[in-house]
Amino acid sequence: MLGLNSKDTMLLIVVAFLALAAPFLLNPFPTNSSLAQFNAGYPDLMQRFAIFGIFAIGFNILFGLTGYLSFGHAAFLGVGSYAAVWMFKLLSYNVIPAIILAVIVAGLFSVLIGYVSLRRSGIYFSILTLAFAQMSFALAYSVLSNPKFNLTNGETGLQVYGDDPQILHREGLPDVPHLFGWAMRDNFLELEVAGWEFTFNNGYYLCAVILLVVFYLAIRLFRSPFGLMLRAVKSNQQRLNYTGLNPKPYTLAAFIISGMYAGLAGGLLAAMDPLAGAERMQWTASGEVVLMTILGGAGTLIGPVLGAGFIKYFENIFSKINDNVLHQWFAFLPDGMEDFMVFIVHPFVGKGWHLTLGILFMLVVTFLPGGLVEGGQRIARLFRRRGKKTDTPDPEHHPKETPHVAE
Amino acid sequence: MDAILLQILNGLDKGSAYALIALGLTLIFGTLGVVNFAHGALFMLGAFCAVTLQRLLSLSFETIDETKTDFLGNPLKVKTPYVEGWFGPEVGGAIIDWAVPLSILVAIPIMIGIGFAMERGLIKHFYKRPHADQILVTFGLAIVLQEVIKYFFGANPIQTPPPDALLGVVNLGSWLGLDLPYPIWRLVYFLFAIVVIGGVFSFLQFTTFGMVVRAGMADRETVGLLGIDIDRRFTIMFGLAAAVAGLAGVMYGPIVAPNYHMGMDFLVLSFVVVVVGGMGSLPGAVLAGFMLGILESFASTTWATTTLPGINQIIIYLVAIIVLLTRPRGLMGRKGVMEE
Amino acid sequence: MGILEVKGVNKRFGGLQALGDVNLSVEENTVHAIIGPNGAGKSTLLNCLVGKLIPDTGSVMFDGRSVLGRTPYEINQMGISRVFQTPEIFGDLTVFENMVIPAFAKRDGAFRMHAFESVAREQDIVERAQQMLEEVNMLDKLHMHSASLSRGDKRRLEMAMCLLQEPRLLLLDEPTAGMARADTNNTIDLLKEIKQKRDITICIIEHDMHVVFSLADRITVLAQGSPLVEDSPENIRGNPKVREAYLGEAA
Amino acid sequence: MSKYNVTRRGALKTGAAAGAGLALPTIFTASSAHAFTNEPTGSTVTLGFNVPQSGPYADEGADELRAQQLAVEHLNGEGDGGMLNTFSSKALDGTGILGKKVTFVTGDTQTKSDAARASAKSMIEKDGAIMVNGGSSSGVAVAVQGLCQEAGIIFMAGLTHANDTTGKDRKANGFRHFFNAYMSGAALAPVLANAYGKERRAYHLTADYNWGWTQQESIQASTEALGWETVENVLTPLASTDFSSYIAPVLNSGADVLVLNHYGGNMVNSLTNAVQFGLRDKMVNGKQFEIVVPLYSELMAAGAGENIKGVLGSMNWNWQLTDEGSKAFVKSFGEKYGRPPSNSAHTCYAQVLLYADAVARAGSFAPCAVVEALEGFEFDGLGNGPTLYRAEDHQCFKDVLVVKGAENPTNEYDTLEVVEVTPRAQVEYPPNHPMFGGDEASLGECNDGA
Repeated sequence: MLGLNSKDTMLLIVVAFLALAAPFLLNPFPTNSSLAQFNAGYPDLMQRFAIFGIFAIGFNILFGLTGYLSFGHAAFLGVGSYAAVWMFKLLSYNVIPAIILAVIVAGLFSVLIGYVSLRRSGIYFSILTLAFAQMSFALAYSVLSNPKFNLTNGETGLQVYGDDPQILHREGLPDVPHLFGWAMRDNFLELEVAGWEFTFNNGYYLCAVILLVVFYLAIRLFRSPFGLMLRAVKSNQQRLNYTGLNPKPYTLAAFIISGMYAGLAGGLLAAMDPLAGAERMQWTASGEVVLMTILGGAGTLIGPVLGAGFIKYFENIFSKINDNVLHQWFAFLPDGMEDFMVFIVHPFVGKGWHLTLGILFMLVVTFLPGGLVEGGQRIARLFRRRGKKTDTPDPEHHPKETPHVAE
Repeated sequence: MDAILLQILNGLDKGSAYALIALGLTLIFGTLGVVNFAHGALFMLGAFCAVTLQRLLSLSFETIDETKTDFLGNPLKVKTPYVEGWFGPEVGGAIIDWAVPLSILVAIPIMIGIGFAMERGLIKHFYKRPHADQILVTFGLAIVLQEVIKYFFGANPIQTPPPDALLGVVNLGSWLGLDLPYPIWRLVYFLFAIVVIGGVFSFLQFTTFGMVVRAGMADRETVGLLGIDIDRRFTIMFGLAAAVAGLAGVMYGPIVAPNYHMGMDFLVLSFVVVVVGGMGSLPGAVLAGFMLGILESFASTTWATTTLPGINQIIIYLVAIIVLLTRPRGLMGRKGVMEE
Repeated sequence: MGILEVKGVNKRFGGLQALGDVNLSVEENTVHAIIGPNGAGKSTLLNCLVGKLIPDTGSVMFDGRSVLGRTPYEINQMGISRVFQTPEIFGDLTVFENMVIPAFAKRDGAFRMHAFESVAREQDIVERAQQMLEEVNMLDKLHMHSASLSRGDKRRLEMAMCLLQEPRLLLLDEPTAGMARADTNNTIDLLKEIKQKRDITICIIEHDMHVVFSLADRITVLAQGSPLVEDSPENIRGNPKVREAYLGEAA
Repeated sequence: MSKYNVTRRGALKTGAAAGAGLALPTIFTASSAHAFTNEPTGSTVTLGFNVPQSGPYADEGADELRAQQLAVEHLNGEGDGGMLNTFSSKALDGTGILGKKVTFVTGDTQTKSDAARASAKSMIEKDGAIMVNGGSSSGVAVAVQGLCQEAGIIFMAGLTHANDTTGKDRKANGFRHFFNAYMSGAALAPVLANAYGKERRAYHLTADYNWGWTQQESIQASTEALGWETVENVLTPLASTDFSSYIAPVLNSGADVLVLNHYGGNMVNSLTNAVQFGLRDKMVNGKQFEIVVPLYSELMAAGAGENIKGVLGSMNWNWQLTDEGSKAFVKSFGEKYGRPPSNSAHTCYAQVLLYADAVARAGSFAPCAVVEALEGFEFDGLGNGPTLYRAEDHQCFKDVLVVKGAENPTNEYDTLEVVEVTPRAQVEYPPNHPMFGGDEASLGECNDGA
């Protein structure tokens, strides 16, 4: 289907199901239960899952396939956001021109940075990208927001003001980002079933559809000759050179494509919430997408999306668990035990969410070298083995597992 | 003239910290081939060795002073450090006063111990893993370490003042007819850094241990074939790198008040320093550290910032880009290290 | 006029004269061996032919066109393929994928942005790869991870990758180095078979005299960076100068 | 205006309680209207406390959280009631707000606009928060204020000192209890002129971002009005830790006052560096060299330690104030947490009370009703004396404290001492002041959301 083999089609269908049914799947707990804290099915977080999924998929096209570790990808995300908000300010709140310009501007920016940075490889490349991104961040935060030439609005973040031109804005259109009048922040459906409630948000579904499109494009790219060349770049540049292929344009193209993915993510962030802050370009943000990709499984198709979801979930859900919530959870215990349990769990939640995240990074990378995807594969294998115990492995039809290659 | 010299001095100080951290970082790269994102955290731990010692020395017993009241109107509890109780206010006070320099003695064994534990307990398992995995695991460790420190010490910066005797300013230029007032502690820090750097270099240059390690940096497999227990030596090397970073942190406390995220603040910069110096090159790391420190100082002058607004924010990265584009492996890098 | 003409090539590394006034002419459709003791400059010469090194002076002409100043991939696209001393293959990829890459390079040139096609659907490429693998008897290993192949299979794979491009000149850098006798003989047979099936010029750098004398039509002896003699195998075998300089100790 | 539909927790709770057996789905679409966003219809009402819990201001956030928790207790009639007893408005009776028990959710702003908005959104969308309170930076305050305006809930900023929050970025749904950079300048300048004379040459080091600029602009304007001269203004990167290369040029600049427009760790380090360079022992132009820190906080004072002795600055509130409100709050806070509250804790506490009181007076949780109740509201008894929430820009006007680092601290919390309480009249300014966006700045319409 759609030019994919049956395995990839299955993967795409699974991802489409997960994305489209997310409002149900992410709200597994009844709203009044004490576990409702773990529900993630509200618009903002679902949007973030999809957007950072896109960001990580794009990053993985560069890092997972070619092995070039960019430490400055957040710059493209930030540039995309700024471009989108500028479109809101100048044209109108319609998200289509904003997203398109975000992709284009991020693409141009990545041509520039990629062309220079790709003259070096290995850690030298990483530091070059880092340097460019940090420069962009520092300038956006301060110099580019001076009153005379305010391109970024600095610390406050670029936003739309009442006196902005918005030349295409018409009466009757919403005063928030919208898709031809379909406001991003609105919910087209809210469902209450017994104790559960589910929210279907316009913005999220736009993100989800775009996620599916770019995920599909990523599958095609992975299976294409171009994708093969990128993997060849990672595997052995010397051989590639002596096979008559020029690695430079391949890596540059990969860099630009992943920069455009990042710009798309940045544009969508602005489309969901029309404010672009400079922190989006800081090295910690670049580091975050690296962590998402490695955590999920670099070089796999679905891994980066999982990694993005994992980190955003922690950031948004675990950071909100405070002592009050803990006391509610452990209320069933005798008083002393309750306090003791709260005391034990307290350092790992709420303001300690970073600690839990750090520990999980270490555990995952130590015990699951292929990231979360490998974890999934192991579980799947476990089930398969249980299912048919008498099956003798056939070496001919079960070639050696190849980690770090598209699954 | 005075202003320029003063900025060079400032740069040397900043450069000392960069150089010390970068030195350990590049040692770990060179010997173990590991990208250690937790190295900034080691610097931070060093600074908190000083904080902890200062707190331990100031541990106090309370006596109630009925004549004064605290903020709630209750009788004031007056705290007297045990040290002062034992040794008398003068000697005790002096001991507390010298907490930071004294911390060096404490920090060396602690940091070496932490280095050993890190290498044996974690890093060892990642020698054969891709650099990406090393980054993830050491980054995770860095987060854990800083969160633990935050849990016990809070997020607010903590003053670790230098001893009174080393407080104040010395005029370096008086014998040159120049006016160069410079804080004594900063001079101490610079000299201290020189001593540590000199120590590390002579250790590697003049001991058999150092020779084996240098050979190991050049070609790990060959040395392995000679039947030398290079792994154990690498463990010791890791401990040494941790100690150097820790010492840099201990002595830095009086210059910049320690806080739990100071490691992350230095992490990225020290990576830039290492790469500009050239991967796996010890002299390169030191040279780049001082060079970037001085350039950063100059970029902060009013003259520079009015000519090129924002130059002080980006100078280090700009220099890094220029160096890497003109010298592919940094100032003194060796071929083939970390290029894949 | 040979297909490969090397004239007056010099290359210095600091104080070391690696190549001194090398002249070499390789005739089309022959097997030309370059032999010489260690440090004679064989590998340096080879690197000058494929664009990895640029000679200080002199010219290297392939098929009437200069290769100097061109990058390795350009030279490859001109029709020169190289087999390395230790097999250089794409270790992370399967045998099939390894074979497909040169097929694309042959068909599409040094770069093409074919990001939306599917490898599996490029019928001609897939067939070409399978055909070549069959020729080297590796079709059964099609889906194996190439890093897990035996050394001999890696060598065969690399050879197959080069041949798939139908190069006009194949450069072999000690193809039997470190091989057992039986494997060496297999390689000789393989190369003979290759030579029989197609019009190809082979230039081989070799230590093993058995290989050289089984295959070569012409032999150039290199010593201390300069060609000592160039002649037919029979004459080389009998040449006292060569015996003295090189074979003397070896034989 | 925008339609911002969020699930109605209250509706759900009663629905679930009444008919758990009825599994018929209830469907709302964008057209189904509620009175306003997150209208509380159950027995509880949820407030959102959005403070930095990670990053450099985590300790300040923790203190804000303590104060807010305390405020919730007092609203629900637990504890000693704190400032409820001294508050001039008596609409609150310790039974929650409008009879609904007050609950709260917390979030981490990370002192980043993005993270703060994400956290606030989750409070609004997931937890059904009716208002968001707290925060520790102006960038975050402006970002979250904009969000709450669009979402149709009330925002009360925590520690935000930049003029823009109630200046060019003012919003109808947002209020600020904290003072601002202009007020700092207006309160500080006369004290400075008094203490150090009218002929002074000032050298400014300014954090290179929005707050730093407005702070510097305000101080420069108010000191120059009194005859001071500004020698130089140098912008320092926010990420700086070692300020030596910015301090060194001060030595030979001919300036005799150094103004540090820095906050948090920046200020701790720049002040420490300045003291190390011996600036405070220097004589320039025949005068003692002085350092000024326009904005103080207790945590900065603690972080800077001995270095702040005698250094002048300004503050919104201090626990050493002796009015009844302050005393009640310090007692209540101190007994619960064993430490005196910080001035940002005081702000957050007061805002929770003021919000609750406004709801009670309006008789409705509807944001526009609350806005109306708060606009032009005059009260006393929450510290700082008689206070006004100005209708035109939602800025709070009250007395401003000029403080200096304590010379002889008697205990670890006694880091700052109050030098002068500047009367409110002296720090007032017209709502269309050029530093506050001029005539163009507008609150816009209040937004009820849904």
